[in-house]
Formats: sequence, C-alpha cells, structure tokens
Amino acid sequence: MIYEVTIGEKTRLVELVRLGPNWLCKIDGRSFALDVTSIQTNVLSLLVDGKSHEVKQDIIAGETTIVVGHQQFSAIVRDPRSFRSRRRSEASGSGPRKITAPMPGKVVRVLVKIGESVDAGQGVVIIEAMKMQNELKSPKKGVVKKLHAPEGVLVEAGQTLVEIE
Amino acid sequence: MIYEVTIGEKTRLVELVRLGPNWLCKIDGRSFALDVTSIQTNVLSLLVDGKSHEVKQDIIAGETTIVVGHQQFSAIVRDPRSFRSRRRSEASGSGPRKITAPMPGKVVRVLVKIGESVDAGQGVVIIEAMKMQNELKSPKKGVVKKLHAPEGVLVEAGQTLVEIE
Amino acid sequence: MIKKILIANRGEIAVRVIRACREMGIASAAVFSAVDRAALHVSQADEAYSIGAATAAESYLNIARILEVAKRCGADAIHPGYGFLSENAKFARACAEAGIKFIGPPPSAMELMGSKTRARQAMQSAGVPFVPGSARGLSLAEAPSVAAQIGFPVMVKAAAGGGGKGMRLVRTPEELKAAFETAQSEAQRAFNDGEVYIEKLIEDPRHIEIQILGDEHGNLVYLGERECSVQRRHQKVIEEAPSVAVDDDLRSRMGQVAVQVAKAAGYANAGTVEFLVDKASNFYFLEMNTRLQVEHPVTELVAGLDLVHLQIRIASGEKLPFRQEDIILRGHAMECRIYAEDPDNNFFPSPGKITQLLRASGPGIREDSGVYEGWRVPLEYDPLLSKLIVYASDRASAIARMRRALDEYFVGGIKTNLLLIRRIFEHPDFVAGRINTGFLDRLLASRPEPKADENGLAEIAAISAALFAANSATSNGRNSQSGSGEKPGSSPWKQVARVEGLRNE
Amino acid sequence: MIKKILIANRGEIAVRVIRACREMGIASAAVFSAVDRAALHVSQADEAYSIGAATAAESYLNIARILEVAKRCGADAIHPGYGFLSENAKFARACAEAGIKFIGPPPSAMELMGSKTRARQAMQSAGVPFVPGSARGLSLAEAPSVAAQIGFPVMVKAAAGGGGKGMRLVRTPEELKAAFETAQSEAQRAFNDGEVYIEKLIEDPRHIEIQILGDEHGNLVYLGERECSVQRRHQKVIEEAPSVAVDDDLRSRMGQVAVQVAKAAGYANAGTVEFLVDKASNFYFLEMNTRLQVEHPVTELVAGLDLVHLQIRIASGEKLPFRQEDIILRGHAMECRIYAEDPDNNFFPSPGKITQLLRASGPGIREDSGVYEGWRVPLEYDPLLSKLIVYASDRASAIARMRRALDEYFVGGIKTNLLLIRRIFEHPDFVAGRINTGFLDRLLASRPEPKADENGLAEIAAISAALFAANSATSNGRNSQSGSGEKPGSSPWKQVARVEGLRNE
Repeated sequence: MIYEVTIGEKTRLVELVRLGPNWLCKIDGRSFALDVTSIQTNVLSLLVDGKSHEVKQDIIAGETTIVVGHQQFSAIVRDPRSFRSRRRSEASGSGPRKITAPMPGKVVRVLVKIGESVDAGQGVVIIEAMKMQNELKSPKKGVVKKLHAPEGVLVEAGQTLVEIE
Repeated sequence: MIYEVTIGEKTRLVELVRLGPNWLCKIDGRSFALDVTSIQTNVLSLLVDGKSHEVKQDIIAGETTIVVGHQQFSAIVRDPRSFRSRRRSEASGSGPRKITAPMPGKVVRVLVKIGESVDAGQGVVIIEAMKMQNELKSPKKGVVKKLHAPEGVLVEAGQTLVEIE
Repeated sequence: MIKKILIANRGEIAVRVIRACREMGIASAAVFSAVDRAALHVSQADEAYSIGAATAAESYLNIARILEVAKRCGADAIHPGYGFLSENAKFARACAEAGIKFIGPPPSAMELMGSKTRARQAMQSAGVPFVPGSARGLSLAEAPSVAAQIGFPVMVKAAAGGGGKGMRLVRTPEELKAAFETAQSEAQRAFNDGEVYIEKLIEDPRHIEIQILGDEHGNLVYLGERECSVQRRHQKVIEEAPSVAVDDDLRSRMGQVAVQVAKAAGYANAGTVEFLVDKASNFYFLEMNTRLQVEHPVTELVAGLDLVHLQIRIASGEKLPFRQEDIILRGHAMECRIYAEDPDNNFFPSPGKITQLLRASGPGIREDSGVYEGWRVPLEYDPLLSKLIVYASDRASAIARMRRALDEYFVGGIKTNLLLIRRIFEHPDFVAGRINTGFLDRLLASRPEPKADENGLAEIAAISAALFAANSATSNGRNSQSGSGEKPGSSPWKQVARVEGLRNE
Repeated sequence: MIKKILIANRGEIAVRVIRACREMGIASAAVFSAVDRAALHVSQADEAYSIGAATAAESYLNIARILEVAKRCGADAIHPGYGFLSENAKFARACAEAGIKFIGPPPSAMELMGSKTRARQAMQSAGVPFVPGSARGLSLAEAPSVAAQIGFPVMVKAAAGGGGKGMRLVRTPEELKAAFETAQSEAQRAFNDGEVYIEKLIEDPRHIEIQILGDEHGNLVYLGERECSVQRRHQKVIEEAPSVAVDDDLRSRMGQVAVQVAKAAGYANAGTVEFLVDKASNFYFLEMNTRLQVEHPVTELVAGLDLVHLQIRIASGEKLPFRQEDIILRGHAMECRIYAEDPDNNFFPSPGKITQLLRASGPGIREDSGVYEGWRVPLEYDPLLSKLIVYASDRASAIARMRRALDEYFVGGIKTNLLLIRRIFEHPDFVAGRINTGFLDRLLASRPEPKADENGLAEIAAISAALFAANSATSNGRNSQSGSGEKPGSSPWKQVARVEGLRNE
C-alpha cells in the first residue's frame, strides 16, 4: 500500500509492506520495520527501533489530525490509486468552492443571495453555537451559486452551506 | 415486543410498546411509561416516574448480568416467539449436557475417555488460568459422548469441552 | 440533615454535587432541558425531571418551573451550582418562600454583593482596601488634584462603564485633560451618561481570591488563596493554590480581610473574595462571588476538605467542624478548564459528538467531568467539558504532573483548548510563576514557538496517518475497536513484536 | 540524577513507575512478554522491548535478558516494581555488576530480610519485639515449662513449617503433650524434620505495617502505618491509612521500631515493616518487605508525598528532602484491589477481553490501573487489574466515597471481585473498624445478607433486560454505541423525555 501524506508543507510518500505479522515501511528513501498494534479505535501503539509511540487519529469535519505524544499534526492522506481521493484533491484547487460549517451550529443569518457577486473575504453566512456567532467568509472572488442552508436551520460540522463559483 | 425475563426464582412477562418517542411497559399486570436513553454500549438511562436508573448489561459466556445501581442480577431473557430461544431453553433440561469452560484458560488434563461412565459431580476436565487450576465436574450421571478440547489447548469462555449423555 | 437536594444546574458541577449527595446519603434530583436528556447528570442522579426547552431561560433559568419540580419531588434543599441561578437573590428568596433551603448565602448578602456601589460603600466602611480612586464622578476641574493625590499612572473610567468603553490610561499630568474629555464624550455616546471617575492604574496585577466558609452561627474561616491570573477576557483558564505571590504573612492578611468582608455582608456558606494584587503585594478588593467557584477543587486539594459536603452541612444548620487554626494547607494544586472551543478559530465553541475520550488517571490526578464518550455536547450552553486537576507536593511537581496528565488526556470528535493549555504549561513565564492578568493575552498575541521536530515526530505522524488509512482500508469499515483483543490473524496489527525481536538480536 | 529507567515489571505498577518517570523528565523503557505487546505499559513508555515468551520465567523473571535489554537501551537504572524480581537479591547484585542502579535497598539488606532465621536473629539483637516463643526446637520435656512461661494459649509449630502443617493450637496445659506429639509426627511426615517450637497465640491479630523511607546517607523516616487486615489467604484486598487501632503514641512507637529494623538491616530506599498487633495494642515484628508495596498509594495520600518520585531521588543519591518532624499525616485513605477473579467460583481467575470499562472519577478518587477497554487480560499473570483509591477527611467519609466510586466503576466482559468489595464496604464490622486477619474469611463463610429488593430493583432489572434485548433486536446487530449522540429518529431510544414531561403536567 502506498499513501501520499501531507503534513505542514511537506508531502511524503509512505509505502507499507506486510512483513510477517508486522510491517515494513518505506519513507523518504529509507526502510524500517514497524511493530504496530491497535490499542483502541483510533489509537495505535507503534514500536520503531525500540521507541514507543502512542498515536491517535481524530477526524473532525473531514480533516485528519494525528497526535504523537504531545505534538499534533494536521495530515492529508491520499491513496494515489484511488479515483475518489484524486477527485477530492482536484476539488480543492480552483473552480467552484464550497463554504462548509466549521462546527455544528445554527445558521442565524445568510448575508448573500444567489447570483450575487462576492469578494474574497466577504462575509457570507453567520452561524451560532453556545451563544457565540461566527461569520464565514468567501474563500474567493466569485458569484454565489447555491445556498444550502436557510436561516434558522441547524447544521453539522462539515456540511456545505454555500457554493461560490 | 414481549419478553420472558427470569431473575432469581421469578419469571416476569415484560411487554414493551412504543409510545411516541418513549415506551409503554407492561409488567405483572401494571403499565407505566418508560423514558429510555442509550448512554453507551450496554448502558441505558431509565427514567421511571422520576426515578433515574443507570442500568448496565454484561454478557459473559452467554450469561446475562444486569446491574442496577449497586445491585446485580443474573437474567435469562426469552423471546416467546423466537424458535432459537425455545430450543435453547429446552437444551438446558434433561437429555445431553455440555460442559463449557467458565473462563478462558488452558486445558491441562482431561480426566475421562469417550464412552466412559461418569457420576454427577465427577471431575471431567481441569483447566488452568493465571496459575490456578479448576476442575470441571459432570452435571449429571451419564456417558461421555464427545471430547472437544484435548489437553494443552487454549479455550475461550463458554466453549464446549465435553458432552455427557 | 437535609434529605433530598434538587440540583438546579447541569454539566460537571451538577455531577459534582450529585456525587457529594451520594456520599452523604442524601437523595439527589437532577433537572434537565430538552437537549440534556442524555447528559451525565441525568443518569447519575437518583431522580431526574424535565424542566423545559433547550434555551436556558426556559429551563435552567426558569425559577417557577424549578421550584415546582422541587416541591413535587419533595426536595428540602436546592443546590444552584455556579452560573445560571446561583447568584440570583430573587431565586434564593423564592426558595425560602417555598420552604426550600437554598444552599448558599442569605439573599441579603447576595443582593449586597450584587450591587457594585452598595458593596463598595459597605466594604469601605468596614475598612476593606480598594483600588485608590475618586469613587465618584469628577469634573475636569477636580481631576488634576485627585489624580496627583492618587499618583500617576491613573485610569479615567466611565461611571456607567463596562467593556473598556469610556476608559483611558493616563501616565502623566500633561495627558490628563485630553484623556478626560475623550473619556467623557465616549461615555456619553456609549452609555448616555458622561460621568467619569479616576482610579489608580494597577499595572500587571494578579487576580488572587480567598475562599471563605461560614456557618449560620457566625463562625467564619478562610481556606487560603487561589491564583487565577491566567485568564482570557475575564474567563479563567488555569487556577492554582497556593499562589507564588502569597507568603504566610500576606495569606493571613488577605484571609483576615476576606473574613471581614464576609462578616460585613452577613455572609454564610461558601464564598470567594476576589482581589487584585500589585507587584508590591498590595491587595485591593474587587468583588465577592456569592457561590461555589468553578475552581474550588484546588482549595479542596491543598486543604484536604470537601467544600460541597461542607456547604450541605452548613445549610443543614451544622456548625463549622474546625476553627481557623485547624486548617492545614499542604502541597500544591492546579486546575485547567477543558473547553469545547477552538483556540485556532477565535475560540469559537465546538459542540458536537465526543467520539473518543481518553482520560488521565494515576497519582495526584482528579477529573471533575460532565461528559462521556459518545455524548453529543449541545450547542446551547457554556462549553466547559471537564476540569483536570492535579495535586503534588510542590509547584514544579504539579506542573510536571499536569503535563503528564495532558499527555494522557484526549478528546476526539470536537475541538478543545487542550493544546493551548499545553502551551501555557510549557511557557517559561508560567513555569516560573511570572503570571498576571495580561499573561494569556500576551501569549495568544505571540506566535507559538515553532517546535523543533524532536525525534522526527512529523515522520511518525505521516507513517501513522498511512497506517490508519491502511487499517480502515483493510478492515473495510467494520468497527476495528479492540485490535488488542483480537486473536492472531484477525487484525491487521499483530500483537507480538516478532520482527522487532528478530531485528535486534 | 538518573536519566533512563528500565521498568522490569508489567501491569499497573509498571504504568505507575512510567508516570513518575515522565513527571521527572526521565526516559522510561518498558519490557514485555509475547502476550503483553498490547499492554498499557508498552504504549505508555518512551521505549519498549520484547523480552521473551509469556511464561514469567522466560520474560519478567529472565534476569539475563532484562539486563541485556537494559544495557542495549542505555538505561542507567532499573525499577523492579513489586513481585517478579523485586525482592531477588541476586538480581540486585547482577544490576550492580552491570553498572546499573537497582532502585531499591542494598542487596545485603534484601538477603538478610529474605532469610527468616537470619532476620529474626538480627532483629532480636536489635531489640525488636517478636511474638513470644521458644525460637528454637524443643523436646517434649522442655515444652511444659516454656509454654507456662509464655502463657497459654500457645501454638506448637514445625520449625521447617509452612502451610499450616505441623501446627497445633493448645489452650490448656493438659492438651500440650498430645498436641506436641501430633505436631512432631506431622512435621516429620511433611518436612522430614520433626523439630517443633512453641509460640504465643495472637488471637485475632491485626496486620499493620509501617512505611519507611531511607536515603543512602543514613537518614531514615517512617510515614505512618497502613492497616491491611482485610485479606484472604495472605492476599490483601483492602488497605487503609491510618488504622483505627493506632493512636499517635502507638504510631510513634511502631514507627521508631520500624526505623530501628531498617537501621539494623543497613536499609535504604522504600521499605515496609510488617507487624501483628494484638487486642492489647502489643505489636510483634513479622517481616520486612524490601520493595514498594501494592498499597503504597494510601500512604501517599495521607502524607501528601510521591513514594516513587522519592525512590528515584534516593537511588540518584539525593538526601531525603524532609525529616521525621516534617511529615504531616492528614485525612484518611483507602485502597481496594480490583482482581479479575470470580469470588462465586472459588476465586478462580477470569482473564479475557474487557469489553467495557467505566471508571470512577471526581473528588478524592485515584485509580492506578494497568488495563483499558478492549484489552484482553492474559492468562499468565497475577489477576490484579487496577487499584481504586479514595481520600477523604475522615474514615466514615472515605468509606462513603469508596461506595460511591464502586457505584461508578464497571468492568464488562470478565468477572471481577467488585461485588465482594462492595459487600465488605457495607459490612457493619468493617464500617466500625472491627477488623482483623480473620475478618474476610468469616465474611466469606457467612451467607451474603439477602438484600431486601429495595425500590423494586429486580423489576427494573427485568425491564432493562427486555429493553436491551429489544434494542439489540431493533438495531439488528449494528454497533449501537452512542445512542445519545444519534439524531432523533435514528435510535430506538429517544433523547428527549417528551412522554415523561406530558405525564407530569
């Protein structure tokens, strides 16, 4: 199995090969044996050359965070052979852009109308949770194409609210 | 839904009827509303007439324990309409009897042979765990029909070791 | 003794009070709003009653409804926790009229302390130290002599003020006139009231508070101080006891003033007297909180007492079981508040489902939590999830222990402030005890230290991300919990480190 | 200061030591057997090394292998925990020879205390009180006068004895001859050695031990006592500090004797001196445990100290940071040991997968655990899962708090002794502090009180059993975790108590 993993500015190719009950890992041109055990859902115990790492994964609104010890990393994982992940990585380029809810909340105001022109950084929707309001801004200059969440509805984290083209 | 629930010496017929988002429960000729929420796997929060009960279920080797507050009850639940549970309740009557491992362990000795006559209470198999040995006894007078676990094997809790007919 | 307590609150403090009830053999009755049926306090209480819609005004602030439930279920007392109705004198009076004991101070003391001006008058006549100032509106003509008498730097403040509006810092006499006039016109615009007064500027103060406890027979003690300077917009994040800035002498002087404050207010039960402390160890009365505080556990740990037990005993009419000289403070305790909020996104609240909850435990760790794995944190309330509290024999050990506990603690599925807490516990100023009320804002304004990628942890993270992806691809969506318990062969991860063993031999 | 510690142990004590290392900034290296790859101590340590097969002799008792790993990973010290190699003087010597610090007493002290006869000689010459007796083999002719001098009742015991063989209780002079001869011949048959001696019978003794701590510079202190009388076959189940049978005077006398014992043995680091205490508060030396005890947390809680931190500091050559008069004992602590065993089935061990683990938390609760949800407890080792420890200001509150904690604690998937612990904490003799080493056997021999079916809990259990069955039928095998978090409509259980609300209005 080969994965392309981006952490920060750096993208690494991680190749995993079964080696008896363990794994052989190739990364950045080096190979080493990995002793991996699943401790709980989203928690792995890794032994690499004697070093013990308890690593945790957390996925919130489609974004993956990996916790190693007390360091935390945002990670993007692509399976180079997977059509779906290719498509997704294309979607994050230019072209139409979706504005999604960063957390669950209530849509208290929609500041734009379909067909309206918006600037990058212009406020588009206000959502509220725990008595705090958050203005979501357009990521690009464009035209409002779709409005998915009318005022007053409850939305989940990651739910698309507005599409800008 | 109707269930026959045996706790201790007493068997009760419990009828559950959906009533909007909650349940109506009939038991021992009385009915009352139940407000039930699942808290975690095997943990329910029950509100019955204002009283709050956190109840837990534990199933070990096929035996169900229900914990209410700091009381613990062994429960046998039958669905009167279910063929499978009828069969199981028949199986626990007379006829052939299985001797099962009460906990995971290692079979260190098998004390009987197939075809051998055994008395009720006679030792049949010895299993070991955490350095303690436990002799399993025949529940009835009869003849050894099958031996499922030879000496030296590891067995799971609830696994059939010997059948006596 | 009280027989049944209704807890007019939710979250960790409701669970805290329910635990105390259980330990004291007292029946507990929880109340819950429409979105809190599955909340921890509901399943932990002996009884639980629905009190209305999600909006606090219709449930946890609904006095009529709460009293109706209390009467119906036969509660002889109500514990208000903190927040919600806890400092509402009207509620306390309504309880008394309904013949239900309000576990807290007399309504008269709550009313006195609820009014800034009345409190100041009463406390000043009792000789309690205040930040030096004019204490009343001034004219521009009076300002220079008052300011000179107080000593620069001073603050010009709107009498009707709040939120920083109509407030000006003045460092020299020359700046005074312009600042005074700006403040006046700003106050006029903001509050329709141009009155301003002058107060001494306390530079980089610490926020230190004294826990007091009084019975209904006139006995009052103080239980030492709590240092609460690590705060953001007056929201405390980390509290500790004792304070590095307080020695035995200052403690006893502040304690005595706090007892004086309580006495002047006719106070009983648990309360907290808040002070600003300047660099020269002068302390100034700020306000009195007429309730149990969020941070009460740090006092419990150093004093070896249970404040909620004591609150209930006091409300039952018992006398304090100790005198001032019996109080022995020992060791060091620290608390951090774990909030469902996103420090990287302007501290926006982050409600939602807690998909995973790994808790710290072991020596010196206490967790007061209101949540559990699988619970969905509702949108409607304060985002406090739980409080992680440590005890150790000294401050350095307590910091090390909290770091260890933070390593163990993990909340999945929602954003929390855990990483920010970690940053604070690693900050050299915090570690050295150089903290004041501006500390956290300065830390937030500074960029996080770009961590050296110690031990190639980013590489480990990259490998782990791939392993998780491979795991979910292999297990193909089935619940892979408990790989550890799987029989060899049934899990993509193997139990035994054979390869590792071979490699090293 | 020590830089890296290899922990030659597993389970809760390994995790305990790893936590201390992390708090002190010391690297920790775990070792694990073939069945322990997924154990908690492996994932919690900084490093982890496989040391062999499941059988302890091939792994956790494998001196050569452990030392090889210690050298390879550069550990400068080894913490042995309790059990396994912790009292093995040969191991301690081998560590010293390998240039690795053994965190414990000098091997000479371990050897002395490991030999019953040598220990008795050394301690008697140091003036330590022993159970009165002949201390050597007697002839039948000598027996009557020796017995008369000691005073009846006496025990006749085989010199080579153990396990109750060759042991006879003699209440009157008339019974002596027959008992002596039976004991002789039984001893001859059992041990091929007919030698017997006479000792005073201590009726219903308490088992009370003193924690001592010494540095490598000759300083020694005692940290009060632990009451460990609740035991089954010399296996302690519940421990507490302080003991109801020990007042300040007795504490200081026992403490001074314990320090004397340690001094006579040339002791350093943490150790425990065990005593029998009779009804008249006479105390008799039993033995010294030359290691950290399972029950050390109760001392930590009342003394406000961390014994593992102190062990490591002492092993690093530091002096004790306090003197005897600095030790302040405060409050009351209790520990119960949670075992994977089935009290209803002759205490047979119950290894297997922990399918659910709900932990106690909140005020005054400490859990030292070696397990987690989803882990499969292996067959091969001691069945101790975790230790639940409480602290409160007095004994009655500590008992109430432990009961509350036991209500919260739940282990699913395997049998545990939690219900038995509950029975003990409800027993009137235990609650009153009327305990001795026979208490638990008597409790086990008696039938459990048939509980009144308070509040119709059996009916609630029956309804619940049906609800669980209905739930699993409805959810049809899918993982139903987190019903609480489901959106309305997607779970068979609803979040909001509408019906309940309607009914009551």
